[in-house]
Amino acid sequence: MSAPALKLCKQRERVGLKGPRAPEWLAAQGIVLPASPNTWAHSDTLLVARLGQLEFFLEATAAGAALKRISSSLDQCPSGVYPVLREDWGFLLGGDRVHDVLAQVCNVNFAALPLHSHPVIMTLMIGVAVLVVPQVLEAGQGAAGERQYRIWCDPTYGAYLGESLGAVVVECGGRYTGVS
Amino acid sequence: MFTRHDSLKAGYDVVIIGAGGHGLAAAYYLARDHRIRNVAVLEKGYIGGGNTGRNTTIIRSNYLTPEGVKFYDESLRLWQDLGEDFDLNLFYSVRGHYTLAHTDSAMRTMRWRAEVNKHFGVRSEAVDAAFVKRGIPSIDISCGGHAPILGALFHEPGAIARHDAVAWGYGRGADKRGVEIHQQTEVTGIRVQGGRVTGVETTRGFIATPKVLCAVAGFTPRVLDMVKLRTPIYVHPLQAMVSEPVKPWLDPIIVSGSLHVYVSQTARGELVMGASLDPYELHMTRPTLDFVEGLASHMLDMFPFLSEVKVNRQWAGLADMTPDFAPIMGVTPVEGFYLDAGWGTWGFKATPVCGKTMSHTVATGRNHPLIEGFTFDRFARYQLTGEKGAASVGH
Amino acid sequence: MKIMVCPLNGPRPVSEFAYGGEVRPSPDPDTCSDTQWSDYVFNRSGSPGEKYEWWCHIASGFWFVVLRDTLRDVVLGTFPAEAARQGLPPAAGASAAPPDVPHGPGVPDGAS
Amino acid sequence: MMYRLDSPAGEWIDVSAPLRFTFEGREYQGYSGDTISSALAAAGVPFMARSFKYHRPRGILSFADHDSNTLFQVDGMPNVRGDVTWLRDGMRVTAVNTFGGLRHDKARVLDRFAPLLPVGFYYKAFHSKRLFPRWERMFRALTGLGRVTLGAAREATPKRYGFCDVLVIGGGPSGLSAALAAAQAGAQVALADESPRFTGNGAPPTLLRAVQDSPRIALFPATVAAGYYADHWVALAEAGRMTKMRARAVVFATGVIEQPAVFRNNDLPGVMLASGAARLLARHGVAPGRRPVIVAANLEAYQACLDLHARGITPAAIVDLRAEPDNDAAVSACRALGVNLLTSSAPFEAIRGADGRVAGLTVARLEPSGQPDARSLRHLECDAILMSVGWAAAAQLLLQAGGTTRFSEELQQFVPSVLPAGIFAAGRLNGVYDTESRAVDGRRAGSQAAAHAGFGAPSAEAVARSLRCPSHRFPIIDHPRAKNFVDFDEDLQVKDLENAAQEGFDSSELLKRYSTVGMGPSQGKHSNMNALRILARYRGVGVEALGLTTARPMYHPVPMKLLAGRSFYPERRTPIDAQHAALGAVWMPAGNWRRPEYYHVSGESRSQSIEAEVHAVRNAVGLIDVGTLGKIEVHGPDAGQFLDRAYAGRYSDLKVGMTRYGLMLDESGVIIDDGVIARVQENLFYFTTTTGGSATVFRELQRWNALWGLDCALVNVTGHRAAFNFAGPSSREILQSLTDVDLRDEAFPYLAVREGSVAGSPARLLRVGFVGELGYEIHVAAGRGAEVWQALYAAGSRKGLRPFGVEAQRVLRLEKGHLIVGQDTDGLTDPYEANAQWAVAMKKPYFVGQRSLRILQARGPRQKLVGIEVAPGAPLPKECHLVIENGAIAGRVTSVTHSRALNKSIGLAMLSPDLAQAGRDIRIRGENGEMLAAKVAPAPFYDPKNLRQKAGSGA
Repeated sequence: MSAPALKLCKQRERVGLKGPRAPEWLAAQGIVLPASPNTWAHSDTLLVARLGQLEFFLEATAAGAALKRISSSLDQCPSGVYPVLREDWGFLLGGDRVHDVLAQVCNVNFAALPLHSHPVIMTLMIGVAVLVVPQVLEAGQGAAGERQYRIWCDPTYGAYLGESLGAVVVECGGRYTGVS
Repeated sequence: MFTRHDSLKAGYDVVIIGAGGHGLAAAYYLARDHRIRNVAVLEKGYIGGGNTGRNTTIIRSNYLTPEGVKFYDESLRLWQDLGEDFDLNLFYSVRGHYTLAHTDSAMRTMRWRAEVNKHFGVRSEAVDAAFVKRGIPSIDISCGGHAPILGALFHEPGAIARHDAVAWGYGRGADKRGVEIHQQTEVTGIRVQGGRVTGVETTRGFIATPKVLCAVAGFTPRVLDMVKLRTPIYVHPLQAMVSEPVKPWLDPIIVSGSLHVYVSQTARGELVMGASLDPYELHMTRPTLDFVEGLASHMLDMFPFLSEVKVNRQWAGLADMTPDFAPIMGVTPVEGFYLDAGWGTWGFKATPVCGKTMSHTVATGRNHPLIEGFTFDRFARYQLTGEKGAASVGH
Repeated sequence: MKIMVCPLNGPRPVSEFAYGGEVRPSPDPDTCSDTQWSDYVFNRSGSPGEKYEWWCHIASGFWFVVLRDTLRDVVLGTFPAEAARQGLPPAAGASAAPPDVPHGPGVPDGAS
Repeated sequence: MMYRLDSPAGEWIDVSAPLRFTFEGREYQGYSGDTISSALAAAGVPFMARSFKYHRPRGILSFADHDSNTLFQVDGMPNVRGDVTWLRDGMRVTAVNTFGGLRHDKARVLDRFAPLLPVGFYYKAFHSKRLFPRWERMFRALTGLGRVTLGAAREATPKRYGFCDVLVIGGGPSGLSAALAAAQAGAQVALADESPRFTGNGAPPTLLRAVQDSPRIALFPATVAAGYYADHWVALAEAGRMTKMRARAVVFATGVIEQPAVFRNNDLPGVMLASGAARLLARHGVAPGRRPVIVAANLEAYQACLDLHARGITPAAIVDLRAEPDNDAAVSACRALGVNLLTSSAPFEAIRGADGRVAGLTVARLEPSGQPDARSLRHLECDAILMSVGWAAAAQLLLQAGGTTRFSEELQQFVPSVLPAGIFAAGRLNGVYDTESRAVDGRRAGSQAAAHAGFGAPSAEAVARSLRCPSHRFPIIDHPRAKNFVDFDEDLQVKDLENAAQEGFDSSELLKRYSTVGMGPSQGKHSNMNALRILARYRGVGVEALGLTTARPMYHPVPMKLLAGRSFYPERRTPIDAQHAALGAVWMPAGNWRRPEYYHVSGESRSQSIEAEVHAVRNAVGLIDVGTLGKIEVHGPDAGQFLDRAYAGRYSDLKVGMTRYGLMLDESGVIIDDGVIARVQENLFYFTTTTGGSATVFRELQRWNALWGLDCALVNVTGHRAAFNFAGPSSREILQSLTDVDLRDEAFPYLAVREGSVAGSPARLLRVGFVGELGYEIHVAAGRGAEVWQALYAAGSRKGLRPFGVEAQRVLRLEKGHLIVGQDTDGLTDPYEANAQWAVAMKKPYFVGQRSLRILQARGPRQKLVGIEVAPGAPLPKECHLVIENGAIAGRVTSVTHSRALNKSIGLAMLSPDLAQAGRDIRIRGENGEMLAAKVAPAPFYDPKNLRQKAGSGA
């Protein structure tokens, strides 16, 4: 049992791309693509989220050249593949009362999400558009089986979302480790 | 107060569709001022059961366009004497009306309205935050820090009234003068021959008439379909809510565009509260939770001490919206078919002047001068009347 | 709160969406009369009925077309946005421009 | 007189935990487990409230959440419901709506004027224009109930979304059975019950325990289901928070509400509903009196009699309106007790004793007509009157959910007829009365709800509705001297409703609106049914023919704090927010952004700071954060064509590396937005929108892109890019030291766009002239914004740089005569009126608004935007002051400022076209009505040839 915790993880590297030929181009870069819209996959040291059919959001989950490679080759990518600047603020929300927190800020029933299908959720959280990726910690990653949520938002809403979520987390007995 | 008529006549000089405030006011003035008494008012529900009985009863004339200001100012003038005319207490209560401004662009609009109002002799002033605080000492001028109040448009003659009683007063007055009010009588069709109205089909049979006045806020497009006319009118629900009675503490009427709130306190001590339109087209008056949540939250921004005050009831009405936020009134391309529509969220305050001008228009067949800015054909002419002009784009 | 089933994001409360008004065929601006054009710009079929409407899922910026009964607030079906260009089956109560209006392609010359 | 029985005092209270509180200033003692009302009753307080209109003394009526006669002012809180509010130690309780206290309430004289105050009396009096204001002041002083405490702080309570398969509303035998059946079928269940403690309301303890132990049932005790909303969404108002519960199916087991008998003085303290007395007795050990009389019309009355007897209280009599009581053991048991049983008898008048409480009851024989024979009166001594004559279905939520009801003559009750998908009803609401049947009916509804939600198969277990009639068809006794109350909230008597009907308010809706029956805090829970019966009698029709008035939320009134929860206000901050704060920014709201209006420098006034900022831009260099502008990329082969259609100008022919002004119209030809459009690559355009328009413009562009099907893609980088305008004569020189982009005029001319690095960060540079000086908009990734800003600031501050805010920018752009969409234009302004036709390319095949512009060209402008100069020495007019010509409104000032650079007051104005020639004298009505002289003047005012922003390297 652990109290809910909200962590700001801004510094991770990420890129986005979209366009009619984005899927094939990414595949050509050796990236494993999530098969269906609004799902995610792990590829090398990358979290790859598919937003709709033709847009992708990639974040480095650990140090590795993969993301650098993608972003540099994006500069001279062919027509039909377009870079999307992603300066999002990213948060990590976990702890066993995490759903008490989420229930106060978002209308999506996260507790009921089928995690095996690797869902990516685009929704509004206290009025801000967010991208949410739920994950289950494997053994050795802290409390095994515990749910964690990666949450990204437009950077200009970052401070507001962080402070507001943080307040709810604290009320639920947890803590917000702010700007890192 | 009203006579129950068991049967409809075969024909009337004028048929008015809708026994709300507007329809009954037109009937009243037709009978009183134009001596036209062979009139039937047809109502599919009950007297005043539409927006007349659902609105938040605010009466003001602080509009933006000259057309609007002159029109509503005349309405206010008529309101003053209505109670005595009717020998019925309408609780017409002058409370003063604040339209709060939370941004400098809103402040600019307030000054614009104030200047136009004053030009036509309407008592409105653009005032600063200190003035607002003096007028409403209990208000949190910072609105919880979310939307500090910079100032307001203060409109001294702003008033409220007992909304149902207005329909009853006009209804009784018309009834006294021989007008027939038929409730539970729905119009199902309108007969048009050679471009002119010849009668209406109802759930109680056909009635011959050369003149039909349509005053059915929220249902206008359905009636227009019967005469094959197209207008810009689209229908959205508008919701409101009322609190339990508490001892009167709020004297003026408060409106905030940014917070989407309008509120006044009735003589019974209830707070009557409204907000902006529902976001999409709908022809049912179902209430939503989002509405009470948002409105309660904004109320507490302005008046934090109301935390424990309870909301007793919420309801909704159907609003005829137009692109320029001005009504559509007067003659139409169908001879003998007259329109009093497009009242959006502001029809109640116009009840008397609509009765006056529409009765004149129906009686003479020519638009009353006061409604020239609201004609049916202004859109085809690209001659809109920009009450929406008050709604500047935010910066 | 009303639930809307988004073709991309699945069932979500209507508060997650922006309403874009009725999908209305535009007359051909080059051949239609001023009257026909002003009718298109300003007039609406305001009566309740089954109408095709634009809706946008705000968080994903995803536009799609909804067939909705505006009398009962019941969603009867959803369609990809392209359908608005490629043509939708007629709906009861949907906006019909007045007769004999030449209809525009809705796409610029040369575009597929 | 009520009193507390000796222990066992009642199942809820703990006699070992006394609580002290005051009522109307006097100290009393109750126990933990008491509610305010039960403690007052136990303390023998004669009456607790004054009525709304006549200020008659009132006591407990229903002892349920909907008793409007026991609302209190508690520690500054208005309208606290004493029946269900737990007593706390030290509570300060007073009655609401009294003048000079409960006992000596000055307003009690109104009761004597009652005959002068018939229904709607206030419509018929006091409406002379002259007198109304005075009368209204008096009226407003009298009305209302509790008093708000002005200045009390806001209480922010949490709100949360909840989810379940089956929501059951009502925790009685049927509700519990429904919940259990649904859970057993595998559904996740939520069970909401409004009573302050979750006790099963008469359900067998085993059932209660099974529910409490079920892991699949989430209990919401002391929770009011306040409203049903679309798609099975129910607002659950708990003690300190609201849960917005989304269910797949809902079971309504909301039961029935006991109804009073209507007879003269039926509102005296001591007259109450038998079910209320039973609750007081069982939960709090409070006896209704020592010699109560029971007014009966159903079997429950006899059970009440037995319950009282079991606690040592023997009723003086049972007065049964019926000729024949039910053929039931309970009846014979009462007979056996020797209780005086009067049949075909009616309460004619309750007698008020010296202390204001009920002291007796006059009973009349009922004639076959159902009305009393006033010649056959007999008197009964008693100290309480308990009414058990019938029930009304608590169908409000069911009706909100779209269910319909019909009136059952057999049951004298509205019962569900048609239920929408996923909606189920059970128990007494469903007309099923005895306890076992209610359990069966609950199981049936629960399993059907679970099946609807996808769990198990629906039960076919059917149960018949009650065979006996639990409600009397007309428990209303006329009396020549009236005071026979139908609505206790609104003090409405039988004759009030009859008079209203007589005046033509003879439909249930009109009757409600005119008489206000059912409009008080208890929402007609005790009055609507009897009012309908009275109206039906008047109209000579059945209750069914009249129907119920529309049921709307809230079921019980809900505090605004629960509905509001915490208010969340999304606020946007640019990446430079912290730097602005450090530099002394004075903030102004811009949409949901906060932007520096200007930077405060100690020793400077607001206007001095703004002037200094302007001066810096004109003479050295200034730096402004324009990150709030919408920033959009459009990629792809058709990008140019897309912009050609979306904007009024032409962009497909724009050279790579160049920018062009963009004007956006709606289909009616009205200006809705503007910005700068840059062609960065052949297939990549980058452009800006106004701050206020960014979100809506991007959304609209996305729709057009979907509709037009062009080969291009839109990317919104508004929040992902920081942007500054670095402007002033020395901007080039300073910037060159920080960038690898060749800034020489020949390499980077006016209106060009370049990419390179600034202060080590990849950047887009746009050479624009909004403020009318040599200047560069610098766009970098948001994450790099702060450091690039710092670098520019550091490099500039050695050369007289000032950061400048929105106000200075307004002055600067006004000196250049640039319009701001929404300030200098309004909701109807077209490009010709705004003098922006130069930004319109009519020859294009199509753009949004083009067809309307052709019509508008023919119509001609209704107004014209022009520059103006205020006569030297004249005071500065304000924005939106009017231009007056021959006593008529001829336009308005849209922007105005004093320009130090030009040493005169300049502005923009929307004028009627006939005034809009340069040099034309105009008159502006100033702040106090004085007329200010001005003239139409050509813009730009400052550097008319735009040499400064075009300045070459040498400049």
